[in-house]
Amino acid sequence: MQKITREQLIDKAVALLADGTVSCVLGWSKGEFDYDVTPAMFNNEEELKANFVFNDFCGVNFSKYLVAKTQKCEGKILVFLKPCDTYSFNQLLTEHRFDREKVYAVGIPCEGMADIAKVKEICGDGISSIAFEGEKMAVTTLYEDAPVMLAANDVLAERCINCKSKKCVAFDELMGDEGNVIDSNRFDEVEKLEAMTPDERFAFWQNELSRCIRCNACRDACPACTCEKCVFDNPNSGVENKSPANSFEEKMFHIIRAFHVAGRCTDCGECSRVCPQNIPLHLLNRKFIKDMNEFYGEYQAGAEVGSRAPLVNYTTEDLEPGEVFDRRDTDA
Amino acid sequence: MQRVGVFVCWCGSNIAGTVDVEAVSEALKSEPGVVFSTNYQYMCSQAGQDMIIDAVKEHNLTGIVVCSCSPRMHEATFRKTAAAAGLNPYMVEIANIREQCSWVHKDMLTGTEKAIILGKAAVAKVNLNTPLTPGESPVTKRALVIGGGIAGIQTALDIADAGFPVDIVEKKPTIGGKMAQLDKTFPTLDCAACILTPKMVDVAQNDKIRIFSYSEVSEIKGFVGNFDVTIKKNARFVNEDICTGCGACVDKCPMKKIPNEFNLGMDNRKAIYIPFAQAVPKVATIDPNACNMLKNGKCGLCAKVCTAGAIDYTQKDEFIEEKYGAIVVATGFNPISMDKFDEFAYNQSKDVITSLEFERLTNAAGPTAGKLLRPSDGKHPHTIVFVQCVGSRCDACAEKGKEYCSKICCMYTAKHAMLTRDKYPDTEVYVFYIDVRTPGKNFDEFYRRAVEEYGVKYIKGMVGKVTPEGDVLKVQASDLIANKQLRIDADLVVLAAAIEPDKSARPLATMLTASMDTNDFFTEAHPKLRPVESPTAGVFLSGTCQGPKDIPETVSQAGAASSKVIGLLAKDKLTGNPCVASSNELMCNGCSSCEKVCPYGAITYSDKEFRMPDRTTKVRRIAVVNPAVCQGCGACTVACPSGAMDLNGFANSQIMAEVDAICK
Amino acid sequence: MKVSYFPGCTLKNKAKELDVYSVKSAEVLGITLEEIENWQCCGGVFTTARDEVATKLSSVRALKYALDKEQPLVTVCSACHNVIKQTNYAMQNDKEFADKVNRYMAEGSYNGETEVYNYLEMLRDMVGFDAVKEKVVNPLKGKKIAAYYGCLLLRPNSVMRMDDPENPTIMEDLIKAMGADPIVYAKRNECCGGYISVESPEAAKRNSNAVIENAKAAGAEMIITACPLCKYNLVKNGADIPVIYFTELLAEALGVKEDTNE
Amino acid sequence: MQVNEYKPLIVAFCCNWCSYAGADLAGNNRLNYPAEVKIIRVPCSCRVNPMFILRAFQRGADGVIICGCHPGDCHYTSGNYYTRRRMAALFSMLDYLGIEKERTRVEWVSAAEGAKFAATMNDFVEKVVALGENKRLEDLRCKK
Amino acid sequence: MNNNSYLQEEIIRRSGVNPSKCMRCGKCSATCPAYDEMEYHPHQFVNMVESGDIEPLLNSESLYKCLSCFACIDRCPRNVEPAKLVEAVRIAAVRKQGANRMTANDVPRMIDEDVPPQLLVSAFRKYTK
Repeated sequence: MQKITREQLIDKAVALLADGTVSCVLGWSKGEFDYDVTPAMFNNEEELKANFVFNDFCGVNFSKYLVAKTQKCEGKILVFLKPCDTYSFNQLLTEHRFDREKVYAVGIPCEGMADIAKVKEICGDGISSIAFEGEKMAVTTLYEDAPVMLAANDVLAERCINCKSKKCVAFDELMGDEGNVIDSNRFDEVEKLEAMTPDERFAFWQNELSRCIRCNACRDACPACTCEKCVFDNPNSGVENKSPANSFEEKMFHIIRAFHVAGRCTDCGECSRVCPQNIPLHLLNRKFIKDMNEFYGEYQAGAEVGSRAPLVNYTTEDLEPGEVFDRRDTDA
Repeated sequence: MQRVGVFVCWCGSNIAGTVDVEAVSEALKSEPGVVFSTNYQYMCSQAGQDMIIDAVKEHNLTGIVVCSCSPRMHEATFRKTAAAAGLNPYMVEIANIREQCSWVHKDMLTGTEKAIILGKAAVAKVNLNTPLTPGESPVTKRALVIGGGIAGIQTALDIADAGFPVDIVEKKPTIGGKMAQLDKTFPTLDCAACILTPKMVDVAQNDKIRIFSYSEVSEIKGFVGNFDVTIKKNARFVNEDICTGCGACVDKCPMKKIPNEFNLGMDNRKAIYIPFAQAVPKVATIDPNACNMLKNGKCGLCAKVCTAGAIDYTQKDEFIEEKYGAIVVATGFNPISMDKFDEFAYNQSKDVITSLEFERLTNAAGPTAGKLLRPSDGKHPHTIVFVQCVGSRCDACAEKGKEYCSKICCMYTAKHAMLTRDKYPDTEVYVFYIDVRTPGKNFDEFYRRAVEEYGVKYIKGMVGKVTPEGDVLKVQASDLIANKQLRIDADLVVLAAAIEPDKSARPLATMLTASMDTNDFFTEAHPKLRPVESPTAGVFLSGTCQGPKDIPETVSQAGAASSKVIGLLAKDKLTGNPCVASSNELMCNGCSSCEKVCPYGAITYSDKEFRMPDRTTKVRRIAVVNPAVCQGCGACTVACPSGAMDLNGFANSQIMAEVDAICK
Repeated sequence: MKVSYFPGCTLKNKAKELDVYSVKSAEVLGITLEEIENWQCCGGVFTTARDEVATKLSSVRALKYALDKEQPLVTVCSACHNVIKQTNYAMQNDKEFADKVNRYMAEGSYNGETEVYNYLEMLRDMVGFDAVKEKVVNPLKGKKIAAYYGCLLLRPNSVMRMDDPENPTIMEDLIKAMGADPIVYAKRNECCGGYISVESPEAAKRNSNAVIENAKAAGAEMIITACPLCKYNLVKNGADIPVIYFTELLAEALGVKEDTNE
Repeated sequence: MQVNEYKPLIVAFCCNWCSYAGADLAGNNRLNYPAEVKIIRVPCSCRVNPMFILRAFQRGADGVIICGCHPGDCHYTSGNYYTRRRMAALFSMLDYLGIEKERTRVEWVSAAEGAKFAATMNDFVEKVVALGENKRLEDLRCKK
Repeated sequence: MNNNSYLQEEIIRRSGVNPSKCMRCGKCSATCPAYDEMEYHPHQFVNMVESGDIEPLLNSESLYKCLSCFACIDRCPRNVEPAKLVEAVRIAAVRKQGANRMTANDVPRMIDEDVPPQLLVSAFRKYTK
């Protein structure tokens, strides 16, 4: 359960609106269901009180929205950033994607977000409401009278179990502690795959990727995918394709996308969160991150503004592409 | 749709021997866009070229594919042919069916099959070719030389000699550099001042050359042919135009205890000073850190004695903006600090000195008027130990020193040893060496003379420790040939300190976007074939800023750099390579990925206003490629996440089309 | 502030002055030296061989002890300092070696986390020489004192990282802080002969004499050292000026020497 | 010789300044290598976009090799250093997806190394032939 | 060349030294305080290990003369670290059966009233297995 409350955030937003620091607020808004939280712009206290929410389903990373919103909004936008969002925020600043002056960022602590798929796994479908009671989550379904009580840990999203950092790396103001970078086990899953035979790996990925329906949700949620025009939408890129058809980019979509964001991906996990088919897309991004950490030294995209990503950098002593495999083979 | 003509060359039997040329021209007829296809014995011959020109006219061709030898051989030829036929020269593609087909495959069937595929790829590419026109940019006919040592002086004189104006920027109050501090020069032993000072006078008197002394480059913008440079002229508190260099102010200045940089601190100068008698420009400079008048307004003696009225305590730093077509870097070197090498007791005894200090001690204009005297007590040294390679040739993992050989030390040490023995035959001179490296005209002969005629004791080995005790320096060293540890009581120890690029070079390289190696030496465009050019177009390298060099090498490199500059300035316009990158502003994110990988600094950013479909406007940061600077490597095209960046002549779609054609 | 303290074998008998004055002086300067329980001798010299494990265990145990107490580890004796710092460095940088060592570690594994300070470094980096100066009650005015570093304090520099190995100033700065005049001489970082005095006393004598002569020629009236073996060699080989531990001088300057003299 | 001998399809990207010239030299010296190797000329190895490589595989290539100047010798000073990083990352990713690592390679071939070019191609083709046809990347999304 | 490549490899592995980095400047021997006691000097250790000529070193008194003062390590411009080679060879020698150079019986003759324990420990560490 989150330590910071909806009321605290609303108070903060109202105060900042009132003293003119910001002119609008980018925040989480009630959706159709309690677990269905969507991003929205709030202009005043009434709107905030009516629809602003903050709970374990507020996983949306707002950084990306700033690219478009800062262009449209007069005055400053207030944005609440969880630690992992702050990395995306910095990365977008590194890429000059929005004007820092137009944003008032409030860093907030995050206790980890819930994965609705996990909730459904336990409680089944037909969830009618979810309420938060103390440390527990009370899930009411259409089929049961009594709500099922869940502990946060039971339904914690994978990306939060393997949280890499509770540290807010960018903010104008902080609510709660600044937090620390933590040792996570986020590469364990990648290592498991690496330990498989090529055949097993191929089978794994074929199984996962075959479920893709090319809905583009991963791309649309990804804070690294803010291109003015995506190569997959561009008829001149040679890889354009918008519908699932048996053509080139269809099969390569996820590889190309992963490569495009390599070195820029902060491992926020939005891609996997939004995937309606539950494809573990973060395992592609983490592979790149893990490799680049091992080959070229630790690098965390977004840890600071202006850093130079491994793929737009080099040393004369870098290892050869062939040595990548020699290294692994000798390790094994 | 293009109208493509295909021309298959037999190259006598070179191609036709393993490739069925008839089958190739026939097969390519049915490729998309191909309206004409033929083959001929020698496409590159006049008859072959005429055949192409005729076909272009007859069939209204818009693109040409020549299946022939390597494009490295005749691409230029066929581009000219296309131009002669009225086509854009970049509407030509070559399928390499000789070096990469007929010559490597023995079987006719295989060869023909492959030649057809290579032809198809070329057709697929030419279908997407667009006419390209090389950009042109004007050339500002003025050169900037940064650094006024012998390298900069020689470069400036040579450029001026060709009739182009040159500016020299020198951060010290005078030009002359390290060479002005030297005594004699190897291997001829003529005095440095005798050969350098006339050149300095030439510079001063040359009406094509302007000297900005006591000045630094503070900003560089622009590109080859069109650099905009800001020069910061530090306030010297003396009006250069009026000062006659008479020295009356220096005589009267009461601040006497300022360490004299020119003599490496071995004697003192005044707060107002002229570095040495032959300085150019010969004007005084006030050291603001030492002058009482400038520090607390008390004194003003120099102004009183200056009959010319040149002293100006209110002078401010001045910024001068100038345009240049070419920039020559001649920032030179310095000996490294000996602080980390105190096993030689440099910081513990005045009688342990560097070789450059030794130059001043033997120089007639130096602190001892050329008499070799110990700095500590002014006595004649009777035993002198020279130590070679101090800080040179060190392992990268060692705690101190440089990895490279400093190149000049073996020769100047031989010179010092020889001159000492010549002037003071009662002096014992030891030289401890690891290797004696004397490649160069008359160099080894010179070193042998030091040994054989002058009796200098060369000992293979290194000094391990110098212990000052009383008035002797106890030198502990190894003699590897005799397999002995030697202990010598010396009066003077001279360290051949490694040399390193001047500290101003690194920020300058950043301003120039010129690359440097890990030692901060400037990198040349090609180590063998373009040794005086930086990879950044319009930037040239002269002297030790590029690597350790002696005077003859420096002067010849200065000449080479100047001839490159003259070649550039002689042009009225620069014609670029049209195969450069360009960014589609509608797709550009302005993310700076491309800029980071560009080795030439060809990419800059600007904010541009876009009108949106909903009639609002939006200001976006977009990348702009300067075609005069871009060399067309394409690194940026892959770094670009949105695909906004593409390369003319090797566009994403073109290469993709080639891949498709090859892979069926 | 409290730190873990490794005294070492000699400090408990022949070099008691080094031990007692260290503890007393530190106390005045606000640092409590907490002696490690059940410490074992460091072995006197560090073996650079990567396959020598057993001889380095006592150092690792001391380091681990400090880690568990979350304290830096302070040594006074140059030899202990050298052995422990080099061992710590090996634990940080030689994984193969560290793995071998950790197989013997009943106390739990250790990977070089502890920070090791020599007493002099403690004075410089934790206390500060300015603070030392303020606490001086008996300034040693006009005394010409030569610091003798020997070999173990400074080398190998890549590991010890204490000061410039060829031109150190840490002891000279301490001498200045105590109000005396430091004498700089070239042999201050040359070996006294060390344990060679067992094998060839003549060689030890030659080395020690060279140090003494060089210090005297530079005008020294007294030599201070941090190493019992250095002191032994210099004294045994006929030093005709006093050779004492720097801590003794420090205690005197800080005014705590008398109460320890029973 | 077998009639139905498997012929792989190999795409080689060669930089204009070193490797393409090295390939020309192999021709000048009449050094044989399999005709299955088809060369695409690029100004610098750093011009090779991973999309080209994936496209080749998708269109039926069995192996893709990128040749450039030796590190330190790049005509554009640093292009091949970027190639080295990009391809190390991409090839490791393909391997992670189960695409055999022998199907991808980066090799530095100078303009003087005609023999190395031919030997490299012979070796590369041999390794690809040993693996057989490349179906994997094409099939990555389609479960049979 | 002799056939001591196993021993050579062992010495190189134990010391972590790459003797081929040596450029023959002799600074190690120039700085060595025990030079006069040694039959083979520091630079010779480096060169002999490099060429596999280890037997003479194993049997040389020089092994016990090195003071481990690390002057050669710090002052070597090539970062060769000769003292580590001396140490590695010495260990090879004292690890041989019965090759201890010093025993407890030797102690009384060495002791005088001022001898610090440090001296004895160090000597034992150096001269025995």
